[in-house]
Amino acid sequence: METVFSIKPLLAVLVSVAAVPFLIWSRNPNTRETWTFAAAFVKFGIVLSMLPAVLSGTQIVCKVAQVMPGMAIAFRVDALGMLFALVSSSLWIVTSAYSIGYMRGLNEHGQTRYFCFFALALSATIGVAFAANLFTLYLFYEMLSFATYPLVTHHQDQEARSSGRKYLLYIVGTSIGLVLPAMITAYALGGTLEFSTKGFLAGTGSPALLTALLFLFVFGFAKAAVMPLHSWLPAAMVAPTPVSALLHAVAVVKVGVFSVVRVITGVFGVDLLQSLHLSPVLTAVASVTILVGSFVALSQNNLKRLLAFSTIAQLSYIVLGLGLLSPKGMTGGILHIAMHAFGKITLFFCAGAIFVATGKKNISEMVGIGRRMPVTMSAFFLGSLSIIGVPPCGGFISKWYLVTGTLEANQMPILFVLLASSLLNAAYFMPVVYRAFFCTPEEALFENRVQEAPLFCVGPPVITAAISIILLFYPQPFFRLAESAVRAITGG
Amino acid sequence: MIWELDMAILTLVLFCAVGAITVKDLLGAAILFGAYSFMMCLLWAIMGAVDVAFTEASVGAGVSTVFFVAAVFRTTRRTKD
Amino acid sequence: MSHHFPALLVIAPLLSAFFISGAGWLNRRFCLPLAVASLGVAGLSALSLFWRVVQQGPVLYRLGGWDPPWGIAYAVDFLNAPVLVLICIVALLNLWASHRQVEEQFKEKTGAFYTLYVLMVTGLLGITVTGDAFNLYVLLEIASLSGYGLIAMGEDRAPLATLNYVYMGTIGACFYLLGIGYLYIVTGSLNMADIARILPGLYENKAVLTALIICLVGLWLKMAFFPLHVWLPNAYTFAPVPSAALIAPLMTKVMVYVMIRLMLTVFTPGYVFSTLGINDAVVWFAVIAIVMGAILALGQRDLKKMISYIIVAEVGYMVGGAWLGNRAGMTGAILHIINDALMTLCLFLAVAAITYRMKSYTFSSLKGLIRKMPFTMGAFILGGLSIIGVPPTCGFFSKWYLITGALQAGHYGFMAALLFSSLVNVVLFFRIIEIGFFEPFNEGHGHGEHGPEPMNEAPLSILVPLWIVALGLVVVGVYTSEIITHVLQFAIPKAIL
Amino acid sequence: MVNREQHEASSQPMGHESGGTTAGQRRGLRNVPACLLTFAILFCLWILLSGRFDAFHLTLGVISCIMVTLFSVDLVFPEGSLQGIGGTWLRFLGYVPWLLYQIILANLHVLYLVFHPRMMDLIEPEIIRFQSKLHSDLSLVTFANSITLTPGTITVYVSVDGDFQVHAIDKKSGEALPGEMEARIARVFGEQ
Amino acid sequence: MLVIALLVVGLVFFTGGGVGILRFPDFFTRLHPAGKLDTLGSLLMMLAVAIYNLEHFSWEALLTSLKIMLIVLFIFLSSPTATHSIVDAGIRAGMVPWRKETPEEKAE
Amino acid sequence: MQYVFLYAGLYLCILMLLSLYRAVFGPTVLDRLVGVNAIGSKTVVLLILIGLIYGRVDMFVDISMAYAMLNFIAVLAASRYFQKRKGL
Amino acid sequence: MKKLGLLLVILSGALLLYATVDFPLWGDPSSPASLHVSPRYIEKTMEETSVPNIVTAVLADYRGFDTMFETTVIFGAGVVCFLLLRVLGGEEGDHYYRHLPTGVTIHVKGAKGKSLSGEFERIDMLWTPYDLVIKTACRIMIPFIQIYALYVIAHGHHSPGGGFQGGVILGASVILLAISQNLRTALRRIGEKTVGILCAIGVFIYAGTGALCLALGRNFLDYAALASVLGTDPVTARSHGILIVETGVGIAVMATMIWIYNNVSSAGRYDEGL
Amino acid sequence: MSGIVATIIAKYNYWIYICLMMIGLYAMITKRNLIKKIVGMNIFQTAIILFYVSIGAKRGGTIPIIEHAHGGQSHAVEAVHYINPLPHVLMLTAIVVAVATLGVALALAIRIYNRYRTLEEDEILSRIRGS
Repeated sequence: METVFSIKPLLAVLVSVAAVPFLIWSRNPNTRETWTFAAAFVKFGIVLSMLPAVLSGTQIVCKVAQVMPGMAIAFRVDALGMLFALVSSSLWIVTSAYSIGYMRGLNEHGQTRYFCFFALALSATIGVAFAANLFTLYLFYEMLSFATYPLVTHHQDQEARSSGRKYLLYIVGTSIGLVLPAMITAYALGGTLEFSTKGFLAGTGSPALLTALLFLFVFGFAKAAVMPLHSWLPAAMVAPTPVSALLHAVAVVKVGVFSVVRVITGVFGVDLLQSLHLSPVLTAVASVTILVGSFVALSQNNLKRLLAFSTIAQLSYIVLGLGLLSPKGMTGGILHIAMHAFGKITLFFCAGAIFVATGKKNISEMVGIGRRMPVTMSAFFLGSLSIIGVPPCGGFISKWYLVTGTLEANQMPILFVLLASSLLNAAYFMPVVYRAFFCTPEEALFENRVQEAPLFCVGPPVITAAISIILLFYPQPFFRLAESAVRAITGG
Repeated sequence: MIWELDMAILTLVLFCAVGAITVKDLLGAAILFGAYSFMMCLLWAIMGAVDVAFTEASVGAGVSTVFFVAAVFRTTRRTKD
Repeated sequence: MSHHFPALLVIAPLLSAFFISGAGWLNRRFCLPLAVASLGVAGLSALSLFWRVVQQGPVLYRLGGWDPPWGIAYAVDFLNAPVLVLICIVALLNLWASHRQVEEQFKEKTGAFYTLYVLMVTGLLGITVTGDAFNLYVLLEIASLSGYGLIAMGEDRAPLATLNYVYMGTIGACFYLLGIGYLYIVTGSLNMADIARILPGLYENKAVLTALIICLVGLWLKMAFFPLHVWLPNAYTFAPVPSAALIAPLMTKVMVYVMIRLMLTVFTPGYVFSTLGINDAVVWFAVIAIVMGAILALGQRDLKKMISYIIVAEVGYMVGGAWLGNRAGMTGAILHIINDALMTLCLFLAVAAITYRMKSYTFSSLKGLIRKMPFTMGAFILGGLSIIGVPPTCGFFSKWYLITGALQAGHYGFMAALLFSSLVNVVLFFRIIEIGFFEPFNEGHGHGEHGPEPMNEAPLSILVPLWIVALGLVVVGVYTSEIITHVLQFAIPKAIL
Repeated sequence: MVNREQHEASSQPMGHESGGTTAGQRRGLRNVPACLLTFAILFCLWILLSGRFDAFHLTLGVISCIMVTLFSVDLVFPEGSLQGIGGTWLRFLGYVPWLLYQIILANLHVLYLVFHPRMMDLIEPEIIRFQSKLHSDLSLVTFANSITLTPGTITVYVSVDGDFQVHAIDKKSGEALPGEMEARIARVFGEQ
Repeated sequence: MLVIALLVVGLVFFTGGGVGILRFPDFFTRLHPAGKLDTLGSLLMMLAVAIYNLEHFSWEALLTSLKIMLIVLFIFLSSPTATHSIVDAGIRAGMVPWRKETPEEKAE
Repeated sequence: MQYVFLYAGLYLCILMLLSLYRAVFGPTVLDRLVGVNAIGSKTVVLLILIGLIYGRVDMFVDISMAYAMLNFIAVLAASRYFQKRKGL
Repeated sequence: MKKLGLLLVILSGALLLYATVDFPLWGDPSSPASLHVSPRYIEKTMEETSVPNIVTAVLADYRGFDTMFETTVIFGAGVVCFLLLRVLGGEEGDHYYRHLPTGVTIHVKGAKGKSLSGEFERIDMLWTPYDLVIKTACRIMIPFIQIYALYVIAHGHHSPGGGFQGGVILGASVILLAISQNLRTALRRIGEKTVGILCAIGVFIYAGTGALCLALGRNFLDYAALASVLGTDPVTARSHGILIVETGVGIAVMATMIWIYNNVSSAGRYDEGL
Repeated sequence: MSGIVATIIAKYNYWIYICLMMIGLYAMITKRNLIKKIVGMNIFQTAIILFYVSIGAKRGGTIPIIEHAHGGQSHAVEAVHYINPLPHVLMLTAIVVAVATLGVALALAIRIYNRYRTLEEDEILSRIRGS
């Protein structure tokens, strides 16, 4: 595999950090948002510029500093990271637009702070995506944790405060309490932290130790919200919706999952996991999360909390896919990072738009809302289809691959889990949609008059929903990335 | 070194020290501490450490006792133990 | 002249102390420039020494021209060169940051304050640079004595706290002296290297064992190792901020340095780790220290006291790391001396800035501070992150080494304690951030852009050094590898694996 | 009782020398004979202490003596007058043997008391008061100290105008005062 | 011989001082042996030492002996002063000198 | 002759014990002061005796003299206390 | 607490006792301490420094660096006492004056900065008249003590003593002055500022001598470098260097002792004192 | 019998120094009065000085001031004839340190007394809590 040195990954990471001073010193909101957009586009541009090289199988490497012997701050762009970076940087643009609409629509306070930390969070996300070793990954992982804290607690009220506490306790607690020792152990065992396609732990420790290590990692990256370390996610829904949307549907949670993927593939390596017979355990954990998450989502009334539990369940698909250790399953899992992102962000955008337009948060209060906000609710419908995994949306592809993966791995119970989960997804999404559109005029809580949220709020969900649909038919970049990533992992 | 004197004075020093910390009056403690310093000075002279003895004579017996008394004068003599 | 740097290092501040003292009586305006100049000279000497050590290896300076076992020698090697630089930097930065407060607080006694300040730095530098066990004691007393003076000028309760410190500190120093006496009685020498040369024949001697134990207990008292820490929190809390910001970063760390010096150079690792077999016990003590420090820090309601207890926990890190008996642990301990000094300095300077504006440092006075003093709080948070151990701040790396050492030694208790204390630190610092972030907005939850909040930032003379330190945390973190490969790895004898 | 006397004592000009010390110092410096005499005494003392006669140590001695003279000439001679000082010294030397004799007598007496098995019956402490005729400070002090050293008596209190309080251990000791001693001291200091 | 005699006599006086301090009833009376007997005792013993020191006569020995006598002089100057100051302190502290009970008091 | 001095010294030590009794158990502070003063005067002699035993009196004379002076100062300071602070 | 303390004490005592088993015997001429470093001092001091008092030589030359810091410790203690106790400014409150010829005491309330001159003397509430005997006797003794102290400093080479002891005695003589009369009298002779500066000068003489050696091209405190300045051979230069240094120590110690006493005995108010 | 006496002589100094030190330490730990603690502290320090000086003692040695220094004939000075001077030097320093610490501690005690009007630790603490 060809390796190219380039400073681009570093630039991609730093763009949004560099934007922060401009954001702070902007004189008025318009300049500030212009800067945000500029940063978002530049970032996306840089990421995109690396895409052809990555697709052609080249790795882009950038070593920033050697901080300890055998430990460096270094970036490496491979297919997996590229996929994740592409998703998050593209969605940042959309989210920026949405943020403007949402924040202005609600006339929120502290917008400068909001945009700054948003930019920082994005930097961290890209950093995680491009991390060449576990240390760099951990660095940006922590950075992300701290950068998102002010976003989560943006409202600065009692609820935000307690949620913020919970958020930090889970995220930072696990990363320090579980990941750090695991990482150090790995370092002590392997003598390095560099991700490699075969992992670097093979043949270094006793199986029991390695197993323990794996679980330290999987649960330690609590952003992946694997049960029982999931409850920060619903709590974090107190954040403004764009935050929930980008961070808790895309950046934060995906960073968690992405980290798990990295660890499984880059630290342990598929072969090692197979030799350890860890696949069933992983899949079992993921399945439990999927099912329980879905069931809990059924009983939610608050729309954002519903989405949160849905996210919990969906994230475990990815873990599940990886845990299957079969090429198809892994492709599905990795692809699901992208597909779920577009689907779920649409849903969050819609929830936010509803809140902006009507101030409603609960599903029971949304009866008949489809008449008032048809565009939004259509987007919502598309997004839920994607999550459920039904054509014409991108979610279908990833689910399909997952299903084939289970077949490939010959794990029938998992298949049932997937199916049951899809049903459950349908069961908690469809009533929302149904009640929004199909209700008697008496039941409707809204006047039968179209009154959408501001354009900046409505546009983004429409765009993402559209992309979601497009992805079903043209999943090429993501698909190829996922495939090449899997090829690299399995060495096929 | 003159061991007979040495042992005698050592024993005395012990009494002095116990006295200095048990007496229930700070001025008394200061004075006894002075006596303790005298003994120590003797002890060092006995062991041939003339310079140390000299220093202890000037410091321990002279100045530090005066300091103690001055401090007690500026505070109080009362003590509960 | 460059040949004389080891002497100049200590002499420059020492001589300036007398000038400052005189200037204090004659014209107070000269005090600060004199102090800065002398510390600058010391800092330059330290830097050039550091450079020379890195380039050419250890430097020996014979004071009075006498050869070591008879005269006193200064030995600069890989272990103390970085500490020397550290001391100078911390002292200079704090001097810069605190001069306003000093002049406001001490008025006519400014001269005396600066005299003691410089003397304290002299003592610390001397402790670090000296190669003679007894000379170390004298310098230790200089540092402590001036420390007492600096601390006692604080708040209402400072004298009592200081008096307790005096008691404990004196016991500590005396124990150290006694330990040196025990070594002297069996070896007949006071020079560290010379003792180390003689000692291998005496490993079975009970006096050597006792000497080690007594020295350690004495130093533990001085560095506030857990059950012996009782003097520290009050002393640091009630001390005036300018002195606390000097003493807190340096005193305990230099004591840790002395402990490591004793372990590595005087008693030799062979004796300390192999013959003795008290490693585990000490590390368990360290575990208790860390846990208790963290728990006690949780119960505090003001900044300085909280940081003081954090220091207690951090001392546990270093002692534990040094006693793990392997290379990684030792590296971590030495690295943490540097890092912890910087982190503590950062925190204390931030506290200084807060105190300067708010006239208080209780948690309740922090309300809304992130709005009012964003830069100060930013640096404070950075320091906090470093204490927590978040990369790329330097706190992470020393913790990394410590945990690696614990793993290699199979001492999971220590590892758990480290992680536990990191978690507690998260709680501690985010509690403060919460207060600073949330409190005044409780009633408002106001939507809409508020008018420009009244920003009341500390003066630049505090902010600039504060941010230098804060950024230094990151820079030191990033250059950890350089420090280790070029300096620290030579500081640890080959015998330790 | 004592307090009142303190007040009386304060009414005397004895505090005066110390009150005007700065002036006194200047006066002392100008008082060359006093300085020279002080220097001479101190230098003799130095020779006695030093016992080294090489130039180096003698130089040191001269420097030291000058320093001390400058510091404390007015302590030695607060009045600054040297009249009759030589005679006083000679007479004082004559007084010393007598004093020693008295001291030995007194000590034997106290010794007898100490070892007497029925000591408690013999002693009869009391404070006696008398008025002395002496008036210069130095003579008063000499007298007071002599009293303290001799027969079972200790000076408790002296006022500047010669009002003595003496603690006597038994009747016999107290009776002798002021007696012969005062007369001798008066003779020594020329205060007939 | 003279030396030993002086020493012994000196010691006797010292003994008197020591015993006197213990036996006398109050501190005013105790001062008598302490102040006087010790002074004379030290005079005698110092004298003994000075004479002994002159056994092998040399200038240095003479000087040393003179120094010893200087000490004696000093003691003679300081000891009564110290004694006086203690007594003075006692009076000011309000201590009443011990008095023997008069026959009338005994009768009561 | 050395032995004579030695035993004289030892005897002085015993006498010091007597004074020490007064110093430690003296009912009032002034009694202690008397005791300590007595100890001081014995010490001065004892130092000279030690010098004789070492055969280097000339060295010990200095200490002894310093001793006599400073003992005096200490006693003076202690008794001065009572002049300013009334009462025991 | 008491029991715990006792236990602690017994434990550490036991530890220390345990170690004494392996100590060389008391006064053993063949103990390591007597064999390793010290013989060289004893045998070479005379020829290397021409100072018969080995302790002085080792103190001020071989281990002169220790001693410099020892003096600095004392200096530091003086500064600390000043810093802690001295009450500067605040001269408000009640003043008492005594009319010298008549002894009438005047009480002035809230007299700030005002002072009665001439025949009045500033006193305290606690004022007591001088004791004639003590005052006169001390007056005569003080010069004697001082010359003795200077003798001790100057003859540190040949007999026990040296800068430190002499300095303490010198300081004690001034303290004696303050005790026998009052603090104000002593302060009039040697004022606060003088003391403070003397203190610094004393230590500075020490460190400055060392620095001079450094400037003359030898190591710090290598008095042999002074040979060129003093015009003597290096050995004598060492001896003289020791004397200079001892003088510095003496000045510093004297000043510090006075300083500490002044502050402690008057609790920093510099009134009548003890 | 003589053996026992010899042992006692040989170690008596060390035992007593330990006793003294422990007395000082005990006073510092258990006494509640600040100045009492300072007295204990000084006893403690002096005990250590005693220990050091005991190290220096040498049987058959005279005080470490060279005899007949200027006697003209320069006979060799032998180490066995003089007591070990090094501990003395060290202890001079230690005494100085002790008196310096004493000064500082007393100054502190006076300040505390000025503030709380008592020197008893428990009373001070209760006063702090009370106010």
